[in-house]
Amino acid sequence: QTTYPGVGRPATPAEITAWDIDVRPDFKGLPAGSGSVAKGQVVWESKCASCHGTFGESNEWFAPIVGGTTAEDVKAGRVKTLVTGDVSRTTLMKLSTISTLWDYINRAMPWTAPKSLTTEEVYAVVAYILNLGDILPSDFVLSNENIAQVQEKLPNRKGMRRDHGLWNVKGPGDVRNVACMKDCPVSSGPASSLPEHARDAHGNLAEQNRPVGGVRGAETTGKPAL
Amino acid sequence: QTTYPGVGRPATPAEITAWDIDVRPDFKGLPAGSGSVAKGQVVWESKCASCHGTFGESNEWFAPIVGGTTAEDVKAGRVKTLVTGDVSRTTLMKLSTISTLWDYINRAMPWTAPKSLTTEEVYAVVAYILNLGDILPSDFVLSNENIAQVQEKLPNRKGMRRDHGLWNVKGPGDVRNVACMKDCPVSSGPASSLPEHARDAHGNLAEQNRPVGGVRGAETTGKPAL
Amino acid sequence: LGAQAAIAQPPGYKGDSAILELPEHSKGLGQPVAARAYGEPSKFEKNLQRRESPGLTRVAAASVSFAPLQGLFGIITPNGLHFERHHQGWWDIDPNQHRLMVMGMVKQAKVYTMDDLMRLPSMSRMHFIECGANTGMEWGNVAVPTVQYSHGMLSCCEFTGVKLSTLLDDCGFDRKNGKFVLAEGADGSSMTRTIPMDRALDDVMVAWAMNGEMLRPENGYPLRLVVPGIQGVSWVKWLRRIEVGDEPWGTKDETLHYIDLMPDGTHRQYTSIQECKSVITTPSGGQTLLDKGFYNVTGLAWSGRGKITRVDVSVDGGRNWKTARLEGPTLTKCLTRFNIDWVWNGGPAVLQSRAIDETGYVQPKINQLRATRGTRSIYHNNAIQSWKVAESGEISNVQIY
Amino acid sequence: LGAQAAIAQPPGYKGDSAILELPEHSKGLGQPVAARAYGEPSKFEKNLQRRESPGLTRVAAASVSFAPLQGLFGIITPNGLHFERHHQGWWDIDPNQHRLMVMGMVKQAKVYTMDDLMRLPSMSRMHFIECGANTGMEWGNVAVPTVQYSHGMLSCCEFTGVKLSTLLDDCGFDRKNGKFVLAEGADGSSMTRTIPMDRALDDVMVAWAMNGEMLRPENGYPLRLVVPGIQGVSWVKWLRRIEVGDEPWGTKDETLHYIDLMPDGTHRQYTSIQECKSVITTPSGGQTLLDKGFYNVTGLAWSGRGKITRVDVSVDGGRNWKTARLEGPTLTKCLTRFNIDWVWNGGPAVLQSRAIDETGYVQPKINQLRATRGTRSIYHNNAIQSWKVAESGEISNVQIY
Ligand code: HEC
Ligand code: HEC
Ligand SMILES: [Ca+2]
Ligand SMILES: [Ca+2]
Ligand SMILES: [Ca+2]
Ligand SMILES: [Ca+2]
Ligand SMILES: [Ca+2]
Ligand SMILES: [Ca+2]
Ligand SMILES: [Co+2]
Ligand SMILES: [Co+2]
Repeated sequence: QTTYPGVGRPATPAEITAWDIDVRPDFKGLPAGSGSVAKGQVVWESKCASCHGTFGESNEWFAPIVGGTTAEDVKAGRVKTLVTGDVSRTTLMKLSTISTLWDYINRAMPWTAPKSLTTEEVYAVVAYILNLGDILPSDFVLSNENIAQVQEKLPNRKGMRRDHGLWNVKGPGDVRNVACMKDCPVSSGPASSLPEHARDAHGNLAEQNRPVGGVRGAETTGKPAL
Repeated sequence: QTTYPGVGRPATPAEITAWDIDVRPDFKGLPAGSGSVAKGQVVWESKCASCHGTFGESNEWFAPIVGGTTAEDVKAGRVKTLVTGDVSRTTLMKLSTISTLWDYINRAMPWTAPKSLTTEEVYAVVAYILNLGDILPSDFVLSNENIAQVQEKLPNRKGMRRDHGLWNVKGPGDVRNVACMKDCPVSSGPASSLPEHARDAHGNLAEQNRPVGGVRGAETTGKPAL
Repeated sequence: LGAQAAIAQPPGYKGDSAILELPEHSKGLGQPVAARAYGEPSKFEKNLQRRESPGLTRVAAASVSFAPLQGLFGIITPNGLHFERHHQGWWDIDPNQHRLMVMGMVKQAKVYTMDDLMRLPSMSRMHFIECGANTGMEWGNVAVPTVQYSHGMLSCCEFTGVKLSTLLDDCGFDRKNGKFVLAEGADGSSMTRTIPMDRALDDVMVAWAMNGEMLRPENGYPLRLVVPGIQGVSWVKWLRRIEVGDEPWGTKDETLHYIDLMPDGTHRQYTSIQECKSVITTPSGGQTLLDKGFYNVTGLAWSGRGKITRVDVSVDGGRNWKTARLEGPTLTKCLTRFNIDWVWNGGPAVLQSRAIDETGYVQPKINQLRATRGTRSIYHNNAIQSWKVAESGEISNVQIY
Repeated sequence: LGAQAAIAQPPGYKGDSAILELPEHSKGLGQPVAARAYGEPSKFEKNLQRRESPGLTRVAAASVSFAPLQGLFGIITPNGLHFERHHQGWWDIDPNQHRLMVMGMVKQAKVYTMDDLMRLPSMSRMHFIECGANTGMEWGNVAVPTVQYSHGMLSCCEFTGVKLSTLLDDCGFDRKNGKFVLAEGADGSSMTRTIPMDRALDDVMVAWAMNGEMLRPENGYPLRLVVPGIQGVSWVKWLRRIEVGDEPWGTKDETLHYIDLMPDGTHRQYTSIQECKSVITTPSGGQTLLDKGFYNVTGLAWSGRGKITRVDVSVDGGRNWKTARLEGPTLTKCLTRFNIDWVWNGGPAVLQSRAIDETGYVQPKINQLRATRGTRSIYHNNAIQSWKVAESGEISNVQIY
C-alpha cells in the first residue's frame, strides 16, 4: 500500500534508458563505445568549430576550450599557470574529470542541437579535443575501455579541492569579521572606484531608475560625473 | 527643527480650500449657499436622470435612489419596510445623515463629470431628491441655514447603530462557535445547493481553471452536472 | 519491487512517448535572457484571470473583479491577479504630479510629493485585503459556482510605505481631540473613509508598493492606504488627503453601503473588521477530481484581529475534523496557507475548513451568523464554506451546518 | 505654526497647480475592472526592467539578466522582474507533457506527471535565490555602476511545491548508501547538479509555483528545484529527473564553472552555500540624491546558513556603525529588508551595510575575502558594498575597507 494512492507510476526500463544519460567521474553511466581522434576532427569541424574555433581557441561564443596546458602539466596533473598566471582559463586548464567533458558534450552540444550526437561521435570529439590540447596522439581511439587511463593524463586532474566550508550548511565561513561599531579601523580613501568609462557602459542610468522618489538615476549619456 | 528635514512643506490656504471638500454629519465643511427644488429638477433632468431615472427609480446603473419611504417613516425616523420587508433598498430608505447625500453628490456626481456641480446645484439637487421622496415640498429652498431641520425629516435618521464589535479591533465577535472535533452535530443534508441554472452562469468553468494539476475545471457549457 | 509495480502496464508497453521521444526543448536552443524585460506567465496559464461576476453590478467601472483563488498558491497574490474594486474607474496617475495633503486638527497642514514620502522612514508588512462584501452573494442561499466568485475579493501582498502615524506626528496632530482620520482618494469618486485614531496610530500605512514593486494602477498607484484587518473599502486608493477630526464622517460608503441590515431593521454602521475566516481553495467548487486517491487539500485562513493559530478541516460535512498544517510564516492580519492530506475513496464527501485566530474566535457556521444578523445582510460573511464532492468527482458549492 | 512654516513661499504664491487645478482623474470616469485580466505595472514604471550587463557573456541564451534592485521594495521580487540565468535558453513547456522521473538508488523508480505532483502534500516557503556569480564582477576592482549589475542576480519568492524528501520516500530511496542526488533539467543544456543528501532531506523542494502563481517560463515552468541557501545554479529549472547515487557527479557546472580558483592554483569544487551578505539598495550607485535632508536608507540582507539577526549601517565608510531596523518576518534563507534613518548634510559620505546571521557570522570586507581566496575568484563574493556620495548628490560604486 503506497502512502499516496493514485499518484505516480513505475518508470519503465525504456523510459529510464531514455533519460538516464549522466556519466559520473567513476564512469558510472558511460555507455560502451569508442571514437577516434580522426573521426572527432570531422565532427568538430562540421559541428563545433563554427562556434569554438577550428582549434578550440575561439573566444567568440565562450571562453576557449583548448590551450594553456603543457606536457609538464600532463605529467604533474596540475596546471602551472593556474598557480601563477592571471590569464583567462580554458576548459582544458580546469578539467579535472574526463567524464565531465563526455557527459556535457553528450547532453548539451552542439548548442543549437543538443543530444544529436551518436555515442561514437561523443567519444570521438572528446578524443579530438584532448588531441588539440596535446594530451592524446592523433591516432588515438578513445573508448570505455581506455577512458580511465586517459583520465590519468588530464593536466588538471589533481587540481580540485573539496575541503572548504561552502559545501556543508553547518560548515565554517572562510573569514571571521567582527562587528566593530565605533572608531573602527578603515583604509584611507577608496581602494577602487568606478572607472569613468564604466559610468555609462551600461547605458543611461537615468533611464534605469524610477523617475520619482528621493533619488533619480544619474544622467550618464555624454555627461561626466558631477 | 523638524524630524525630517527637507521632506514636505506647509499647505497653503488656497490648497486646503481646493481639496477640503468633505461635509460631516454635524455639517462641518458645508459651504454656505442654497438651492431650490425647482432648480434641482433642472439639474436632475439634465445631468442625473439619464442614469438614475426621471424619478430616481432607475435600477439600470445602480439601485434606485428614491422610493420605499412613507410619511410615517418621516415622522418616526425609522423606515418600516426595513424591519419587515425583504425588498431591495433605495438610497432614501437607508440615508440617515443628509450630509452624506450632499457630500457624495458634491464630490462624485454626475458620474462621468464629478466635481462639476456648483454649490447651488448640489443644494438644489439634494433638495429635489428629497422632494421626489416626498420629504420636502416643491417650493422648498435648501440652504446651510435650514439643512439641520431637514436632517430631522430623514425617514431613516434613527436607523443606524454603532454598538457592535466590528469597529473595535479588540471588540467581541458576534457569534461564538466552538471547535468541536468529533461526532459534531450537523444538519442533515445541504440546506442550500448551487441551483442548476447557476452552474454555467459564470461561463465555462473548464476555462477558468488550470488545465493541469490534480483537478480540472468542470465543463459547464451545455452539460449537466455529472 | 515496491507495491507500485503492481500497477502493471499493458504487455509490450515501452513507456510514455513524452519520455521516450525527447521533446523539442531538450533538443534545441531556447529564448535569450531579457527576451521579456518584464515577464509574463506561461501561455498555459491564461485560464487564471481576474473575472467579473455577471449581474453582480450594473457598470464595470463601479464593480469588482475577482481573484482566481482556485488556482493560486501560498499567501502572496501575484499583482496581475489582485482583485479589483473601483467606484469610478481606475487611473494611471503620474506620480510626479501626485500630492498628499495632511490637514485638519494638526499644528501644521502639510503637502507631500511622492519624492517626499519615499524619503520617509519606510516599513514593509504582509497583509491580506478583503472586501467587506466578499462572500456577500452567499448570505442567503448558494449563488455562485466557484471560490473565485465566492471568496475572490481577497488578496494578500507585502506592502511598503510609511506609517500613517509618522505623517500625523510630522504635522503635529491634535493628540487630545483628534479622534478620527478621514482618508480621501484622488479618483472621480474621491472615495472617503473614516479611520478611528487607535487604528490610525497602530498599523495603518500610507503605501506606495505592493509585492516588491510600485502599486499597480488598479490598486491605487502611486499611493494607497493600508488598513490591516479592515475591509478593503477603507484602504483608500490614489490617496490624496488625510484629515484629522473629532467626529466620524458618515460618508456614502459608511451610510449607504458597507452597512449591515439587522433583523430589527436597523443598520450597523462602521462595521469594518474582517473577522476570522477560511476557505478551501483546491479542490473547490466547479473543479473535478481526476480520479480516486490521494489529494493535498489546501486553502487560506485569515483574521482581521490578528494571527491564525489553527485551521481544522472536515471531509464529512462537519461531523469530524482534523487539524491542518499551517505554512509559515503565520503573520498578523495576513493570509495563512493551510494544507492537509486526504485520500478520496470515490464516495460523496463534503469539504469544510474552520479557522481559529489568536483571540480564540472560531470561524462560525452560516446559521450562527444568521441567528445574529438575519438573512438580509451583504457584508462580513465569514461563514464556514462547504464544498460537496459528487461521486463523479465534480465539486459543487453547498451550505451545510 | 510649526517650524516648517518657516519655508516661506514667494509672496502672492497661491499654491501648487497640481493641487489648485484638479487633475483629470479627479473630474472624470476611469477604466473599468478587468480592463486587464492580468494586470501590468504603471506606464510610469517602465524604467525598472531586468537588464543584461553588456560584455558579461557572449550569447544572450547563455547569459544573465539582472533584477533592478535599485527600485524594488520589501523582500518579494515581482515575478516579472525576477533575475534570469539560462544556459541554453528558456522554454514555455506544456505542463501536461512534462514528466518528473525519480530513479537511481531507489526501490521503485517512478514517473510523475504534473497532475501527480500537484496532488502531493504541498508546502510554501519564502526563500532568496542568488546566483553564485552575483557580485562576481567586483572581485578585482569596481566594475559596474549600479546595484542592478553588482547584486541583481538575486531574487526572493514564496515557493510552493512538494518536499524532495516526500518523493524520495515515495520511491523508497536507499537511506544507507544514497549519499547524493542528481537533479537534471529538460532544457537543451539539461543542466545537472549534485545535491548532498543532507540538503535533499532538509528543506529542498520540487516547486511549481512562485509568488502565488505557477513558475514563470524563464524560471523553470512548470517545475524547478528550490535549494534554500544554495547558489542558484543548483535550483535546476524545467526539472525532469532526480537520481539517487553514492557519489557526486562532477558535472560541467561543478568542474568547469562555479569553482573557485584559490591562490595556490587549486580550484574549490562544490562551493554552494551563499554566505551572509547585504547591500544598500536605495540610495545606491548611479543614483543622485534630490537634495540635502532626511533619507530612508534601505537594503537587503540574507544568509544561506539561516536567519539574519542584525544589520549595521555606516555612513562614514565603515568607521562608525548603527544598527538598522529589520522588517519582519525574518525568515531562514530568505531576504530580510532593513531600513535606517539618515540626514544627509550635503557633504561627502560613504554608505555601507554589514549583515550578521544566526550563526554569528559577520559579513566580511572584500580584503578579508581576498586574504583567503585571492584576487582571481568569481563566485561567492559576499563582501560589504560601499556607495560613495559626492557633494553633488551623485552616488558611485567604490571599494573601501
Ligand atoms: C552554435 C554555437 C555552438 C556550437 C555549434 C557548439 N557549441 Fe559548444 N558551447 C557553446 C556555448 C554558447 C557554450 C556555453 C554554454 C553555457 O553557458 O552553459 C558551449 C560550451 C561548450 C563546452 C563547455 C566549455 C566549458 O568550459 O564550459 C564544450 C566542451 C563544448 N561546448 C563543446 C562543443 C562541441 C564538442 C561541439 C560540437 C559537437 C560544440 N560545442 C558545438 C556554443 C556552441
Ligand atoms: C453616467 C451615469 C450617472 C450619472 C449621469 C449620474 N449618476 Fe449618480 N450614480 C451613478 C453610479 C454608477 C453610481 C454608483 C457609484 C458607486 O458604485 O460608487 C451612482 C451613485 C449615485 C448616488 C449614490 C446612491 C447610493 O445609494 O449609493 C447618488 C445619490 C447619485 N448617484 C446622485 C446623482 C446625481 C445627483 C446626479 C446628477 C447631478 C447623478 N447621480 C448623475 C451613475 C450616474
Ligand atoms: Ca493516477
Ligand atoms: Ca545515472
Ligand atoms: Ca563609456
Ligand atoms: Ca524638499
Ligand atoms: Ca474637512
Ligand atoms: Ca444557466
Ligand atoms: Co468593497
Ligand atoms: Co549562476
